[in-house]
Amino acid sequence: MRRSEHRREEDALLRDSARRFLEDTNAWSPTRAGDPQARWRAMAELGWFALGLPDALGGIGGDPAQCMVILEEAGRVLDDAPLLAGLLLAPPVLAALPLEAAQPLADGLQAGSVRFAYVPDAGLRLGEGATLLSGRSRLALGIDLATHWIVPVGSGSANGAALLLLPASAAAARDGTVLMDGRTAAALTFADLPVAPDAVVARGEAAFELAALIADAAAVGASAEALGAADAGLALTVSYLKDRTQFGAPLASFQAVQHMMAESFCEIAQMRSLLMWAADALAGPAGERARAASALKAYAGVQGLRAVARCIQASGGIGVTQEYRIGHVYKRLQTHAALFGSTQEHLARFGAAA
Amino acid sequence: MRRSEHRREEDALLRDSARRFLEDTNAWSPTRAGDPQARWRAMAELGWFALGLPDALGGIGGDPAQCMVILEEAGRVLDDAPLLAGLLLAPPVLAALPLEAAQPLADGLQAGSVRFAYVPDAGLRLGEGATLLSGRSRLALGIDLATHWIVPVGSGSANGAALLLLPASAAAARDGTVLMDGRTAAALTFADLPVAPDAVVARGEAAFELAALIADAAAVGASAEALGAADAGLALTVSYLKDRTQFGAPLASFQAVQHMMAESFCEIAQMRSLLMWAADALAGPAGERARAASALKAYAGVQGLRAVARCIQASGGIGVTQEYRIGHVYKRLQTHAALFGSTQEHLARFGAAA
Amino acid sequence: MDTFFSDAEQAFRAEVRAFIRANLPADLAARVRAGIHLSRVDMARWNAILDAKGWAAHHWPQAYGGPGWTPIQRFLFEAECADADAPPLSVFGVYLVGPTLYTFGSAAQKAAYLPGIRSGDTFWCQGYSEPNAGSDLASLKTTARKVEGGYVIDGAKAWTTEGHFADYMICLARTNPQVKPQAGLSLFIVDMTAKGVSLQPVITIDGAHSVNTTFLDAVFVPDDALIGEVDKGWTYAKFLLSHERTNNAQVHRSRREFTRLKDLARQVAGPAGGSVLDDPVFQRRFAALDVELSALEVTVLRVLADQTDGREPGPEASILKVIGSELQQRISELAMDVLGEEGIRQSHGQVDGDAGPAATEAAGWAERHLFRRVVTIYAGANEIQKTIIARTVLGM
Amino acid sequence: MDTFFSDAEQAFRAEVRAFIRANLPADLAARVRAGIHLSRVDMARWNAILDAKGWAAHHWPQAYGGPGWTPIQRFLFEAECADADAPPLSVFGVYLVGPTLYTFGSAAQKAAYLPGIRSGDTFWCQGYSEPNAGSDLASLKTTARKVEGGYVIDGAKAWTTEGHFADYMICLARTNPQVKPQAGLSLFIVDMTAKGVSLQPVITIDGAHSVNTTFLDAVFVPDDALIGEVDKGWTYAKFLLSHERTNNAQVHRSRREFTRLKDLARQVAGPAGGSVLDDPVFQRRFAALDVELSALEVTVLRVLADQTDGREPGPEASILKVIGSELQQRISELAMDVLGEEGIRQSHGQVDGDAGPAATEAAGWAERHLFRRVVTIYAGANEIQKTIIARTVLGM
Repeated sequence: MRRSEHRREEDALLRDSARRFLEDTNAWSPTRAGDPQARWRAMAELGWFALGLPDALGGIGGDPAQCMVILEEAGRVLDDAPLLAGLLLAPPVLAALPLEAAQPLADGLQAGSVRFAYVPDAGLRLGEGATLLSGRSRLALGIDLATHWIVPVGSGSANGAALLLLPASAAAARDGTVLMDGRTAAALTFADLPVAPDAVVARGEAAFELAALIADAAAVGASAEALGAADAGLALTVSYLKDRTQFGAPLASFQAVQHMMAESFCEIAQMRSLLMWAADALAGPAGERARAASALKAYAGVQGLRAVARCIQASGGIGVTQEYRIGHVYKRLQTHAALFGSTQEHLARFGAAA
Repeated sequence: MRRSEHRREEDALLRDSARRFLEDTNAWSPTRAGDPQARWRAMAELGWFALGLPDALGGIGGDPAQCMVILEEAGRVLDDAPLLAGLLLAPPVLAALPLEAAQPLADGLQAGSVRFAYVPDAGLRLGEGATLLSGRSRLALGIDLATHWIVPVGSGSANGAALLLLPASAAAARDGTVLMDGRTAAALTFADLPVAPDAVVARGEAAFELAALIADAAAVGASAEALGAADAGLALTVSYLKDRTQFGAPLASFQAVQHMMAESFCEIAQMRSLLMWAADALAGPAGERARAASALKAYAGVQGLRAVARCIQASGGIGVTQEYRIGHVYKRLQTHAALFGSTQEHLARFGAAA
Repeated sequence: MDTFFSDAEQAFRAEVRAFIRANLPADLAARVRAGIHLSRVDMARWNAILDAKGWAAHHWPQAYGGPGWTPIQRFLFEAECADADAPPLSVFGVYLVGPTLYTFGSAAQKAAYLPGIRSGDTFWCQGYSEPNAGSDLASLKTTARKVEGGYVIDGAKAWTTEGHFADYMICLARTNPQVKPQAGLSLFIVDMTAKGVSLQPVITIDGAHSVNTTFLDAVFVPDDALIGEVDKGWTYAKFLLSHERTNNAQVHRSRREFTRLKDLARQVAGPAGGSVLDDPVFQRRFAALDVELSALEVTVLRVLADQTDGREPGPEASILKVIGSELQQRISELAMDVLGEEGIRQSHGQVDGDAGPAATEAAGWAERHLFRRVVTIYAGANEIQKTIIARTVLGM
Repeated sequence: MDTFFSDAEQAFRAEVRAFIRANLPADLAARVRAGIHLSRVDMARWNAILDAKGWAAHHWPQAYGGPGWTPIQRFLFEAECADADAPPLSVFGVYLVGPTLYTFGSAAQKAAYLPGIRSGDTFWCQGYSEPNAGSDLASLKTTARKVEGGYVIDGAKAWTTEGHFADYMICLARTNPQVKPQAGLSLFIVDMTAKGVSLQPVITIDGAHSVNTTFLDAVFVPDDALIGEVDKGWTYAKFLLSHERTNNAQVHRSRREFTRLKDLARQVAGPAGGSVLDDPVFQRRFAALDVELSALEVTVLRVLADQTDGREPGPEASILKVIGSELQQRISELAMDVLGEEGIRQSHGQVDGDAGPAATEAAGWAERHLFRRVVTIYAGANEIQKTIIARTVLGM
């Protein structure tokens, strides 16, 4: 949050280069690269997956705030690449592995050949001497592209928790779907899948803590994407309002419209503040981290969504057409409001922690 | 709610005459009558207390909607006369008494010499063979002026409930206060007060039902006053905004101000709809009556208050001065939001009943 | 709200309910429950059933084939239809074009068009709004030039809902460019199969096709396609827009959706065990919404009671669109919160049987929720409605 | 928010906390907890204690007696003061007049007035707004006419908070009626005991007297009462208004009130048994408010970090007043809901001891709640702030 001048300059350079790449290659771009895997490797070549990795694994320092720059920029163009898991969640998982197991994965991550998906826990359990995995997950993003799955099990309590890293070839029934915002996702169902010992990253207290960190990081990262989307949506709307004339004057000149956009601006600025706090807190103690993550997630799910709804309203009819971008921004925020814990769950957790 | 043309004409006449009287004699009027008892008798002479009384007791038919006309008009001028109990609550209590006991009270009510106060239950109980009254009430309005107290006891359940009619000379510790809106009120504490058999209007199921009716009627009547206050407050504000020039134009010409007032208008119109439903439902079955009363009370406590807060905001600095009326309207609505069951209590009850 | 209705009205309601129960096809009701954009065939089927009973044009005068109901009876009829998940009648034909024709149309127009609207054989769309005039109807650019035996219409119309299966458009076009903007407009009936009419589908935010842009390229319409007098179209259009204001409240549909959502919340697992509706926070949100919906129901009834008794509509008529549309959005927003992850899935793995109520109903709710952003924009954006309330009701 | 602060800043915070704990008189803290309008004596006492430590003018440059703190240190100092229920420093003297004088005043003015502001010996009030110019400062009517050796000021000033115990007013008056409205204004120091100055108390909605209307009837001020250059007053005043924007957020006071309210909610009986805070609906409302307050705290810190690092303030500085004032109101609205009937009592029967926390704290909350309506109006009404955000930040 309080970044040195040096870090701020680095952030700006990173933002510029990410924005250029993403704008040139995203789904809204006419020059989009067709092959998701090739595009992913191009991202890897830009060094994005080194940002969050520790030095020991060949990364450049593990700064969540820089990962947020990427995610925010990806959100701006409504990118559908499942960046979150590789950028934010893989680093702590790899750091928890023995170096000899972690290094090849870290190398692959940075090369773009190893791609992670986060499979959120919704009552997964290990039976039979903690070797057989059963149960159903919540919706997981990026299952189609992933080579490895990050799977927290029994993460509701330290007792019996485990954090698994499974190959994407593992047997699981995929209840796949296209999400409201057009991305694909799937809930995985495991039926007594044998889990090899080396697939277990952590057990017990350590797994519980790692799963909590990952869940918080996912909530924060998803909100960073939402923030980017909302911020770009506001800019798009304001620009449209300046051009569009109704009743003999630009829409942007009407006081009611001005106030609507000012309110959305306030909400997005507050959301950015919460993101800065949460990004900072990801590296800190679990209590404040959880509070900050839940505050951000809850705010994004209510006020963030409302800020974008107001943009649709101010845009008028065009705002509700499929071809115009603001509706897609709304769908992205609505989608993120449902993923990684609902607004009410996060609000309840935030309240209970205070 | 669906009143015949004839009834509507009657209502209009009643409204005009009540408004004239109230505007001439209320606390904001320069010609205000100084003596509250004399003013009360003048109200009685206008026939107000006959409106809600049944024919059998010399009244004119027991129409709650007409009583609401009076209460709404009293609210418009922020009258501090405790009309609610005499207009709305006394009639069902008197109707539950034997005729020979009820008639003198009904006569006195209509003459202005018998004045009721409603003492809401907050854990009152009858001990020692149901003859000794103990416990503390909620805040009661009009204790200073009253000759009789309507006191529901144990009204949380039919088992052990009683409805008492006590003379105001009964021994009770009065924890009196000036309310936020300037009226006086008191919580009464009884300590083993002997209750004469003829002070018991009803017991058990009958008392429980009567207490529920009275509680609902109080919530509705208080909201009728709040509606009158809010409606007059909006009119005052709109009129001020048309006069007041800022930035070279009347405040009323600014779009943001127009929309604020339109929103308040919407809320007040919706509140009126709920009042019409609730007034109607007072004469109907207990289930719908409770639902309608709670809907109105909850709405008045949130949206009603918000409608008036917006009037203060639009008025600017003058709106927060003691000498200007809109702040007093706000205090009246805030006071009524706390009396006769809070917004959250009513909302919870409404939700549970649905 | 039962206290509001007389015994005769309650009996009427029971009769309507019995008729619907006996005559509404179950598959039609199921489709209404599942989605929002019905096909022409779906709507026509129900229209024909009602027409056979004499109830299709239920708010038209008896002289034009209406059943002669009071506004309150219409309210009850619509409430029962919504409760039973009956398809809505075509907004444009039955609600807007019919009243315009029987009020301003010629005898020949009435004879030619009203029966088809009643029976559901013909469908209509509306040609008011234009690509460059959203809520600002006075700035319309479409022109109708007088020629021998008729007019030639040129221009484009935006947001022509159901235009792709409509037979006719009721079209506002400028016949006189010399006078001030509102004065030179006329109202025409345009045959959608006429030469020069073409449509471009507009896919809306929910991914569905119910709206179009309609291009009118030198479309000839005969003289008898003009409704009423030339240059008076603005007056007729305003009449049309204000005529069915209570319809804009959509109060029956909202009540039905609210009830269904509450049922759903009873069945969906909540975050803290039990159902969503066992969560006091959700309970209170449902209650707060129910309070506002109840208020709106009474407000609609107040407006209808004025109509029944022949009084001028009170100022409360002006708030129906604003409040009604906001409540529609709040219901679907609450639905998304109730549904959680199920609400953002466009498909569900096991919808056949044991997937649970959330999975079965989720897609419909999500589509409605997205499309619902439109209700505060169309039929005069709510900001415009608020300005109208401030100016006309409050005199600001 | 601890992750935001460096170890050195955390140590500074501990030092401040220890000092306050050792030096803040308990009776003063109790009065702050109980009400809102403090007397001059109350404020001066705490001001003097801080001044003795060199901390009174904590955001002034060291050259003028400030402690040389960074903006973040000031944030922490203010947070600790609020947490401890220390009286606020005089907004006008320390926050507004001091910076104006050391930025635009003459050497003689600095020497004459700054020490008294620091020590709390002199109090100031603000003479900007006028009875007929609420948020529209450009339309001011008060005039200052040049005469031999000084100026003669005529006019009236509205909303002079603390005017009845202020020693001086900083007064904006029109010196040149020929130029466009903003250009002809000058800024003067007016001695409140000067001939021609009279006050009329304005009782506010909470029944208290903290505000006045000040009449200036041919008040003579000497030439050296002019601040900076003649006709440049508008520039100085705007500087003044924008200088302490973070102060407008009132974030420390709001956090303290929030914490106190939550403590109170733990002790007040709730409707369903247990405490108010055992009610999940209240829990969630507290949480939602806490989220927004946390966001505001970070937003303030972002603005301060920019100041610390010498960057131009970002656009987020413009939202502080709007968000901060709305949150202040929402906290006191929640307080009224927590307090129920206790909240509308102006007096309490048994405040000595066993009346419970609701009774002891209710009067203060109610007064604050009422007075709180003013915060979205003063210092530029929030509607004006939103217009400014739209125009200057969004370029609309």
